[in-house]
Amino acid sequence: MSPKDNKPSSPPPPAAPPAKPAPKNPGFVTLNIDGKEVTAKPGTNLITAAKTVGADIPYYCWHHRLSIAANCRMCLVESSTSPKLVPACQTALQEGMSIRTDTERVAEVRRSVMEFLLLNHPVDCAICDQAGECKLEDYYQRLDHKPSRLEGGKILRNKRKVLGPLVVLDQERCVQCTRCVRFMDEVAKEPQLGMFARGSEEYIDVFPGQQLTSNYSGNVVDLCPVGALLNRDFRFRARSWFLSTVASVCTGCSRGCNTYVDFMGQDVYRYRPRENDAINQSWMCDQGRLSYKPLNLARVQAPSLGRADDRREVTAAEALLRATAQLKAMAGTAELAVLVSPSCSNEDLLAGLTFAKDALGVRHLYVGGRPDGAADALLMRADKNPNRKGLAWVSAGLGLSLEPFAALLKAVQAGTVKALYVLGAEVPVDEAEAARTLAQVEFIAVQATNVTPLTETADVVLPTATHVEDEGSFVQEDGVVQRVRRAFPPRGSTRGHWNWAVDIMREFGFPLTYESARDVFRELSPKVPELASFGWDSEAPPLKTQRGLQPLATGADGRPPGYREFGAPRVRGI
Amino acid sequence: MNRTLKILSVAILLVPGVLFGISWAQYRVGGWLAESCPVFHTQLQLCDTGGTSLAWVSALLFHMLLFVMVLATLLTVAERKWSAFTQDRIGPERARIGPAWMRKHSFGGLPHVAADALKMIFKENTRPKAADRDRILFWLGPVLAFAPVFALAAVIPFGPTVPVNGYAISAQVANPNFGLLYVLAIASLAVYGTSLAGWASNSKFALLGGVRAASQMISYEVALGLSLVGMMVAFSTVQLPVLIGSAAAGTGQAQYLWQGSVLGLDFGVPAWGIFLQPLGFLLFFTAAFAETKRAPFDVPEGESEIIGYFLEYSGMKFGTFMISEFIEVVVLSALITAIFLGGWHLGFAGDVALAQGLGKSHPVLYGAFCGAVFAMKVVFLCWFQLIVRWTFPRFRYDQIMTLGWKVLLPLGLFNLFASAALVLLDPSLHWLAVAGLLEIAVLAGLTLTRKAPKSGSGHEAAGHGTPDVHALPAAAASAHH
Amino acid sequence: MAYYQATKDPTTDIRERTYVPELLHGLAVTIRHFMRNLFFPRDTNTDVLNRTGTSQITTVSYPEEQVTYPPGYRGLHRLVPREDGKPRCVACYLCATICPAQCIHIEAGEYETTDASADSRVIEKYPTSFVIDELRCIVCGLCVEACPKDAIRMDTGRHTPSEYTRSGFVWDIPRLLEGPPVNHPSDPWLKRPGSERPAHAHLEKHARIGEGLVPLKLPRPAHPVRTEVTSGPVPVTKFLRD
Amino acid sequence: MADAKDTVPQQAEEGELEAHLHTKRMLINMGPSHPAMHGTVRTRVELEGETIVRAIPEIGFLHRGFQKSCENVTWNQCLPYTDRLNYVSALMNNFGFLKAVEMLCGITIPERAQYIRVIASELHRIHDHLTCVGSIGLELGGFAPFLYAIEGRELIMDRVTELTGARLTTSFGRVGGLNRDVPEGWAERVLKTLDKCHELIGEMDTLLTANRIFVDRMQGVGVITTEDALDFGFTGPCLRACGVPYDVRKARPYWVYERMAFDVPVGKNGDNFDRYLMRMEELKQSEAIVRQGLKDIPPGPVIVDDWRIALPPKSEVYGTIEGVIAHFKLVMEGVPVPAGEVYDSSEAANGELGWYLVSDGSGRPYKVHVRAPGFALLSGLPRMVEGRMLADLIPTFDTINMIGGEVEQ
Amino acid sequence: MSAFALDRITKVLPGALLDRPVDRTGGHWGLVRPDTLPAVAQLVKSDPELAFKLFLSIDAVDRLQLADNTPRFEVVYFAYSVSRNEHLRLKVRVPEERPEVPSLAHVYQGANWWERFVWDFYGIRFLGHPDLTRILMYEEFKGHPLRKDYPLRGRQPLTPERPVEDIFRGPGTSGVG
Repeated sequence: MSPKDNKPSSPPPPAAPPAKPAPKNPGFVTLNIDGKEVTAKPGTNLITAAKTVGADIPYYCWHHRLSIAANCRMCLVESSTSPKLVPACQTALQEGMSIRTDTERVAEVRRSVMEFLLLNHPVDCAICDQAGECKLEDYYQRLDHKPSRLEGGKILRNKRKVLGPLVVLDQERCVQCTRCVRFMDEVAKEPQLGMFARGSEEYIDVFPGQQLTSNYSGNVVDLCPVGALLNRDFRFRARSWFLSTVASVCTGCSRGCNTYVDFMGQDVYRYRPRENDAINQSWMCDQGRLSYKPLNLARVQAPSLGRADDRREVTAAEALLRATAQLKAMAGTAELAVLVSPSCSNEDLLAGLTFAKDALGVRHLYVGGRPDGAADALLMRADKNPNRKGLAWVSAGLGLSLEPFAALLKAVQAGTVKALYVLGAEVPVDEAEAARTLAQVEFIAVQATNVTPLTETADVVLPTATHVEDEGSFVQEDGVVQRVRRAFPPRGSTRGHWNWAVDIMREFGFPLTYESARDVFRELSPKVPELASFGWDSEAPPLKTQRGLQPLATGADGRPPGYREFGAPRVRGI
Repeated sequence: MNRTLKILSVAILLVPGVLFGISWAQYRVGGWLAESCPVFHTQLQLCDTGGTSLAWVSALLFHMLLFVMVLATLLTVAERKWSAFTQDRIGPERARIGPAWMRKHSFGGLPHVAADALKMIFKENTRPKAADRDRILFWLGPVLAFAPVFALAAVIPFGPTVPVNGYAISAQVANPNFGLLYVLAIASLAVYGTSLAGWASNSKFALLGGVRAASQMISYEVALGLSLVGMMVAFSTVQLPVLIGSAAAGTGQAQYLWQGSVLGLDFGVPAWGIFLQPLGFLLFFTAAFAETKRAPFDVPEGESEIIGYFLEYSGMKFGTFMISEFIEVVVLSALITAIFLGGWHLGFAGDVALAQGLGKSHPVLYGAFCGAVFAMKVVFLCWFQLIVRWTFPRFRYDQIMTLGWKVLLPLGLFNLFASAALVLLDPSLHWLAVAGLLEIAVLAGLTLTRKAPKSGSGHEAAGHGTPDVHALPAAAASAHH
Repeated sequence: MAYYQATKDPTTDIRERTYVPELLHGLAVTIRHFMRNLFFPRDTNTDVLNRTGTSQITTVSYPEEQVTYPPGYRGLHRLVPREDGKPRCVACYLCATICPAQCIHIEAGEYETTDASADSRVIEKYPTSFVIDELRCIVCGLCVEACPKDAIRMDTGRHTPSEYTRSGFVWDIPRLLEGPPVNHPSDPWLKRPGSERPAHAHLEKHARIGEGLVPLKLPRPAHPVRTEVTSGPVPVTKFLRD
Repeated sequence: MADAKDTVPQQAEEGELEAHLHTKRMLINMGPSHPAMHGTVRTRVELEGETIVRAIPEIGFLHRGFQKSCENVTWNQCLPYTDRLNYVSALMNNFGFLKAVEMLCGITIPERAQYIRVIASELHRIHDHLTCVGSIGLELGGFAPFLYAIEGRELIMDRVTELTGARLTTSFGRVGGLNRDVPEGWAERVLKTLDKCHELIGEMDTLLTANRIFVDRMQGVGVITTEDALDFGFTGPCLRACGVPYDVRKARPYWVYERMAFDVPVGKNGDNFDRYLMRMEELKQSEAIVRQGLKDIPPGPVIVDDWRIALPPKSEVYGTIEGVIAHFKLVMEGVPVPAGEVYDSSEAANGELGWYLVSDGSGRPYKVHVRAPGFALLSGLPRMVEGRMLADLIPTFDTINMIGGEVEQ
Repeated sequence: MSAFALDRITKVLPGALLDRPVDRTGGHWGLVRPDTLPAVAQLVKSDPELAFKLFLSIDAVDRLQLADNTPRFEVVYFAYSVSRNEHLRLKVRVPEERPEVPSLAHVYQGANWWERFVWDFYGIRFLGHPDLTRILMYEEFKGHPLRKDYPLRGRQPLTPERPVEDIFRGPGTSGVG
């Protein structure tokens, strides 16, 4: 495609510095990488530029969001501007320069660097959680794959240094890339990590007397290209190559950080931040990182009827019948109230609020949702509900007004509310207390993902799928609509909020044909102007998101590879 | 060597001894019966119907029930054990009985007889639902398969007729003057059993088996009968005792065609059927095999094709089919012995002298000795039939028909006419014997000269660089440069 | 010419056409076998190939006589213990990964830092549960090959014993752990302070099952193909890398 | 209504009477559980008397999703699946598959490995042919030849056990060579085994080849013309029995077959007897190959010395990080076979065993197509038996030596 | 893989070959226009210089997950010429919406079963096939299992499964582990 006008005939170009040529493309730098012409903006990193022509330059210490250290020496390439090899991460692009990444010399250097890096690396793949996503493994197999020439022992260091609540360090595995140190200095702005000692005795550690307590400490685990820094929460719970990955967003707060959900079977094992320049760059907070746990634990798995001791599990049809009978009796009256949580996805809200408006005939909604919490300047937001904006949009679009939760409590205490339909059981006040108050309501139907005091007092509990169990979309605090992907089929007999709402509407006699969240969005979003333009399909993250290994596709039964007959693996230690 | 000695001693001492004992007991009991119930007895007459006295009961007991039945039962195990030996296996040896010291030994698998019998008897006796309509016929199948075969043994003389306590006691249940015709008549009844079984099972595979059995058995009746006519012509009789003859009197097969004497013992070529009628013998042997429905004529079973007419039977009903097959083996061995192998005669080494000496002085001992000889021949033939069964593959249905109608029948007719002509030419049977011996010589010659193995032995024969291109089909040869 | 005409028509021969002579030849074969096997005692050597004697019976009367499997036979799994009696397994899941039948289930655990034995044990990871469903196992031996710690072997020379229930075929650590303890000089727990450092990490010998010792692997020139000049057959010796 | 009720049985009786006058074809099911149906094949046979009017083989009872399974495991993990294609000659399936993968990778395996593959393949060819010839004997009622064949087969199995560690499902060989070398003293034992097999084959020859009954059953039965055989895709002994000289070992020699002095028998008539003779001859040829191979086998490595393809030696895995990384990458991700596709075939016991592999560059196959020789053979079965007798179905079925595992994948 | 045959096809039936690439291992193959497939097959079989009489097999590739995946299906034909000692690999590409290929069952008898196989596993219809029924899967089976979008563990209990009482479902369910 691109014209190859100045194809270098031999790898080392003439060393004589040519006169600075005029830019070929004004405003851009034009250079030659591996014989292919590359046009890049000035200031582009050479590694990024090389990637555009398929030259994959290996690196450890470089990270596009951190300052350049150029200490791993992995990215050395041949440059026409220098007789020696230059580190690609640190080399500024120059007009007309010629870069070779594929020569024998480069390969030899890479091999030597790999050999150096592995000199003191312990024989640890078997116990190291990083195995499978480790850059040492990737690059060794790609660039070196030669036997060891080391004779004698390796330098021994601290194998298990607990740095903080979330991070543990194995100093032997460290390759001294200092990404973690730079991250703590530059991004988290809490310099808790440092390099100590010199030469081959050099090691990473927290500063004396400190702990790695930053709320962004989990990111150093992601940053670590090897298995030195590991997540204590995830440690030893699963091998990375067994985990399937799906793109999603964090529902821990209204920031809506983009994530990868790593799951096996019907269990989520961890969140990892997903690159999004506008929202979370490459990071996420520890709190959000751990917010996957409710997806696994204390889930409402089956529909049930009756309060307290009378509670019994029933079939979905039975629960639907009961809810329909009770709600139908009060539909359209002021005695019927609807509590909706801003944690629900747009599709849930669209279907649920349509149900509330059309079938139940309510005009205003009470807003529940999680209470506010801590916030910081980087990513964490005080509003812990991922879709408050979406709720505002949808309710406005459907012509429903929103009332605070306190108003509901007041109304209940006043006795004007006789029946309550709850879409998402999170409440912004003390849950037990709220449940005690709400218990005065004669009939409560709750759609909930997790067991809460409110579900304990409800007459009808409809188990609901979480955002990783269904497709959907959320509106982040700045009004960005973001799609989530379904990771695995819903647990037990859970269904999406929208699914329950649609089912009840059918019981009410509405001829609905929605079969999926996609249908719901397509049919109902035109009513909401902000959502109407959202490309539900086109804006979805790609299905194949896993870097490195692609685990086996999970079957229709949701069981993962390696565990075919053992059922879903139990998640331990949460 | 230990094992060799053990087996030889069993074969030389135990088996003949037991057979001798059975025969001896039969004569003794027969004599006692005749003596105690003289009412039924008419007069002492050798070579006459033995049925005139109650002695036939003794023959029934000892020869049919004891010898034939027990031998057939033992053959069920022998078949497995002997086939195992031909195939480099151990064979059945797991059934053990008795106290600890006995349990160390397998007794050649003999306890399996008991184990099998128990199994057959106590196994569930199933009947397919489809066979409900014809349950009587279904039940009748095994009975009709068993009874005629067993009844055949009635006319077989298991020993000479000897005087005991003044009564002529024969080792034969009955000696009707229609003799062999009885065999042919009754043997053809057995076909009803198999075809009934095949039909009443209401199963396609069984039906195929039944039909195959019916046509096969009916076809081979002809050859079976025809192959015997030569012997009947030669000895002008259809009665088996007469056919066997008497060594003392020099009649029947006991006579010498050419006589000689070594060390005072007479040797020579006896007038055995196999020498006079080798072709008849082969025909009869083949046809008899077909009658027993055993490999290579086991088309009605064909366990790899259609499983057989008894497919739907279980328990003792199946056991009856099985045992009747072995009884057939025994009875046909006995018939061959009587007709072609000189019956109870040794045929050499003082046979005549023995008959004239011992036969006069201790007739019962002589009779028992002859009985043992007869039984040994039967046992040998049983063994031979079993070996044949485990060596050959089976014919196809139409090949059996072809063999029966297009080979055996013409050969039988030819044999009959040729034999009759030779007998007419020379009633002393010498010419007939010469023809027979010639036939044997030709056969032996063919067998002993083996064709040199053709090119087959692969590499050497195919030869490096000596291609046989012309032998390849034109297309193939041109396809390969 | 590499092809030759091999078809033949035996029926052109008179012996063949008259049935009997060739049938008698066949009978001769079976009768020979019969007589040899009847009259001569059986050699009870379970290595059938090395039996001597005239009898040709090749049956091995199991269970009284049992064939000993050759070295390298893939039998029942075992977990190899180390010197402190714990399995060598560090729960790396490689066996579970490579198992085509997916019959291995592992759960990993971590030794507590407070555990006294943890001081010298740098491998802080161990299998809290290691289960093999022997009914699922297809005995392909890939797990043995995949183990980077020499922790699972199939050299027991036995088969999975029979059981009455399916769950009986599920072998867990107490049942799997057997055999003498094995240590390799490079084992991490041998490299810690307080334990002797291996003089040379490469000198350790490990026998891949059935293969013998794998020699030291060092940078070396390309292997010259040795040619033996001998008229007799060259014995198939072990793989020698010079 | 009443009238109709009364007349019905009468009609039925008449019908029954009439029925004696008409004949109708009998449909019988041979299989799926039938002593002579290898594997679990069912053949629906329409009979007119004993003559087969139509025979329809129905397969699928043994289908295990071979291709789907292979697409979801790494290349080396496919090996146990290939064992179970033709479980009578598993090694040839192992090696055939590996050969195709190696071709896709563009690697040549060490010479010693090539020799061992040839030796082991030919051993299993003997194994396969013995089974086939023996079972022909068995199903024609001759039990002795079958057991002689089994005796030889058993000895070969013992040798295979010593070589691979398993009797039947060998899972032997890895991409790039073999997972282990031959054990000490194996060659002598193989030679001894061959001697014994030779003797047993001679006895089978006496019992079967010269036996008129056997010849009558086989000659002129199950005939297929050369054109039909090619059309149906017959390969191996069945095609050569029709007179077509095609053997992959000769047509496109692989491994060290070129150095072996052996010839390939070709027949003429395309009937059961020729197919049987082809196998008997090939037994002798294979024996010659094994003997030569054992004589000429050079010392050396048995697997390529490339850690991207072959697992590192265990001492490297236990002791060095380089070894353990290579080990992990290979086990976790499989051999990274470059993207592309290949059709490659080898001569298995029953004919051309073809593999059409598509790789998308990952460690797992994208597509594994196996061209099992038995599939074509079985599809041609009706042509060979229709118009013949029921009893002919059995030897014909035997001589094509269809193995359920490979046909039904 | 026969380049000669591809040349011949191009010469005799111009337009029949859409493409004739060489794969990485040096194998030539031809991409045939679906409607000309029977003519091409007839040609390679009956042409005396080609004589691809030995019909090997047919299979299909679902290219859904490959980089180049339109049209989605690719039917691959293999034949061999004894006289030329060459294999021939022909492909036909068909889209997902109309997976139809003319049948070769009347050209090569062996194609009959293989086409049934491809229909069974990929759902590609062969027009003019005498009896296009499933061959390995059972008649009631829904879907085509070798398509890439058919789940690996998709179960089809179209006939009720017999419950097995003591089947082992993993540690924790039967007192083990």
